[in-house]
Amino acid sequence: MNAKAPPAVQLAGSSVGVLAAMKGVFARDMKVAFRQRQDLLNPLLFFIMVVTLFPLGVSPEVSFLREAGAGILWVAALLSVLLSLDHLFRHDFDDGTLEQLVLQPQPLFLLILAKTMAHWMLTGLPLVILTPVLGVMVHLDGNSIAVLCLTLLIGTPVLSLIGAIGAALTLGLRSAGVLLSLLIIPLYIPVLIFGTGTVAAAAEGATVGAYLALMGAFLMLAVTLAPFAAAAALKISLSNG
Amino acid sequence: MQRMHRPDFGALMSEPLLQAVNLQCERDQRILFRELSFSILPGTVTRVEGPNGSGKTTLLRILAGLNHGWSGELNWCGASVAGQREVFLRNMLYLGHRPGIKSLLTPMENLRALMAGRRPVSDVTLSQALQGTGLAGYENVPCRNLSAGQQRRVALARLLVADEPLWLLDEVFTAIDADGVKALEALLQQRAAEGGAVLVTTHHDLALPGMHRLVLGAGGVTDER
Amino acid sequence: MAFDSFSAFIAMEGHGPYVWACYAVFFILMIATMAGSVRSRKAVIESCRRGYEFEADRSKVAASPAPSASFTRVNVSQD
Amino acid sequence: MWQFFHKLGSPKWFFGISTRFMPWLLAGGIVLLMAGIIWGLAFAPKDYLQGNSYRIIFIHVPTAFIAQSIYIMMASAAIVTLVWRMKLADVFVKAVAPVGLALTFLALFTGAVWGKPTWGTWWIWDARLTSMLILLFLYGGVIALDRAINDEKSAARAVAVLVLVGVVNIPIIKYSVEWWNTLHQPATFKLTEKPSMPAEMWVPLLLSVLGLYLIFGWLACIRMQTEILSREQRTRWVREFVLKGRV
Repeated sequence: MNAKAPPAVQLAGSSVGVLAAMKGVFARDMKVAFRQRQDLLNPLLFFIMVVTLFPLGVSPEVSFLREAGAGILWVAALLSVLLSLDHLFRHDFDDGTLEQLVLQPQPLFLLILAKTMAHWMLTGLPLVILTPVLGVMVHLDGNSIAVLCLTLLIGTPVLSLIGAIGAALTLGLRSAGVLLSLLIIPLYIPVLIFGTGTVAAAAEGATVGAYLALMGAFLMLAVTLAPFAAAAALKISLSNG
Repeated sequence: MQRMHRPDFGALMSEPLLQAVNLQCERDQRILFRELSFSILPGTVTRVEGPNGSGKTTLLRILAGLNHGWSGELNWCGASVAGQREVFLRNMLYLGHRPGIKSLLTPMENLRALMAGRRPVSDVTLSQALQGTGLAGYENVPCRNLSAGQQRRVALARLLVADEPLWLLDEVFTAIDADGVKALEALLQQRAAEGGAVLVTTHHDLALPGMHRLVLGAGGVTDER
Repeated sequence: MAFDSFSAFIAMEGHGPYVWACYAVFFILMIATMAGSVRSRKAVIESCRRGYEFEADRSKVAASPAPSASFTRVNVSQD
Repeated sequence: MWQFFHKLGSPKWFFGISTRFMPWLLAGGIVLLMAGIIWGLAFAPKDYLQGNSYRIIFIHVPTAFIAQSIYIMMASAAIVTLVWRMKLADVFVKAVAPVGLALTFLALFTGAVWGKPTWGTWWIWDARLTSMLILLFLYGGVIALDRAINDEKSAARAVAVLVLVGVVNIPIIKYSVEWWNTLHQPATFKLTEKPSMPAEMWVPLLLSVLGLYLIFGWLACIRMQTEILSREQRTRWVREFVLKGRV
């Protein structure tokens, strides 16, 4: 070593605020998604196709479709979200962006919350927007369609949030897609039950405020707990790399 | 390559930035290293050496806090890393095999996104950094249209604006041409002169006077100074 | 005894097949699980023993350290 | 106290102590379970509503009850894994998950067979049966994830996260399934809901629950021992145990 006095270095100052960092994560995900627009359309096409299968495969009768319509749309939306979850962390994992995300000085669960929000904006929200059209195709009445859209609006973020846990757990595994579905579908059941149940209650003329409030409680629970679990899972999965 | 960020020498420090005590790591029922202790002082470049599979990458990932499944102690500025994770992460820059560059984004967007979680940097500085790594004119070309070496340079541009005192660089010389290697060597040396500490793994022969070596091997660990 | 005869016990007033099918499956699966657990414990002990014996043999043979890599080409027959 | 806790986490200590307990667990379990079952099958009075088919209760309830409590135990162990990184806790989760799966399957199977004489159909979307089916999925997921991850430590931690997420969901699932049940088929009568059960019925039921618990304890011990042996095979005490047959 040279005989000079030890050189000095200054420790880095405080980091960017949490909100700014979340915004950065969100903005990058949105930008990447819009560079690859085909990937945005895929879950939507899948959604439409699954819904189409029911009149073809079961019965095109108005009475059947009117009764089963909300359930069909909910199941189709659930499957589309499930299909898109595999990409939530995979590309980031492959190109190393995820490592850099974990090493950001902000709390990881908040960054994951930002990522999940981007995921919902890119998959869940378009599904909700498409729902009225498909609702008309399965002969739902106007009131039911409105309630269905509301339940999907509250429910799809829950799907994204819970799904993020599964996506983080199965990251980098062989046949991750199938495994992801196995892990996550049981956890989706309550949301599905309340989503379709609320529409059924509305169709019978009941007031749905209480049910929607309950779904809102699910959403709050998912927002507060799921990012923690996903962050823990992500750190574990990255530890293999 | 010219660094954009010039630290002012406010805080004078000579104690180790990072200190590892009795690190032991086991993987797939095999001990990669044990009783590994060393200190990383400010103003040094340390090269981690060892044959394939000796755990160089694993060591760097452990230091960065990415890998679990190790035992021992890691201290940052004299206190446990675990107790001050956010401070540590803010002061450490890790570049891995996979550099964290999105192929759909342009170099500029990539760099901006990578800096977004660390400190605010103006676009002018960022484009200067990209020019500094020889990417002038490519700032707004999607990275997937760039060569492997150019993509690597996008990641390296971060080093030109980084203010983190500790750099952990895993195989950063991969896919970089001879001129690039020379420039990078100069950069590391300059960083050490500024007081930063660099830990690097590479299979290239580095021509850095005063470089420290940390040798990992199947037959045990030697820490040469 | 809740039944008058053994045949009444087996028949359970027509519910016999259901009851006995449940108990049969219960016992088969429980015994299979228990036997399987015992067998896998034995298998692990056996594989450990073989591992130790293999190590003991090898440590006698290999005294000189092998080079870390030789990169000798391996001939692969191409049928 | 702390030392005891630490000792409890030592695989070697567990191996020694469990070897001593296991014969008692097995013998006690078999005696209690058989006593409960024989009593229930042959001596307990007939149910006035369901007739003799109710005798399935003496295995349906124990399997269902223990299958659920295994998941709760796994969740407690998962917390220990994540917080204290105790080796034994992840050995426990890994060892008992298949047992939980088997018992859940048995509870479902016996419930379905019981349903045939009671409801006239093999399967009814009854709230309890549906919840058990979802529990079966949860166990399946845990086992699948454990198998899919090669690295032992990562597998243990990932499984622990999954089990905890599952256990947070279980009450929500149960509640939602019950709500859904009342929405779609009001007032079917439940298999195991009795206003008051005579002692001749609940005592044998209690015996078989306790017996199956002890047998589960034995299964957990032996499966944990297997897992410990394969994980610790490079330690000296396992070597001595394998070669000389003592701990």
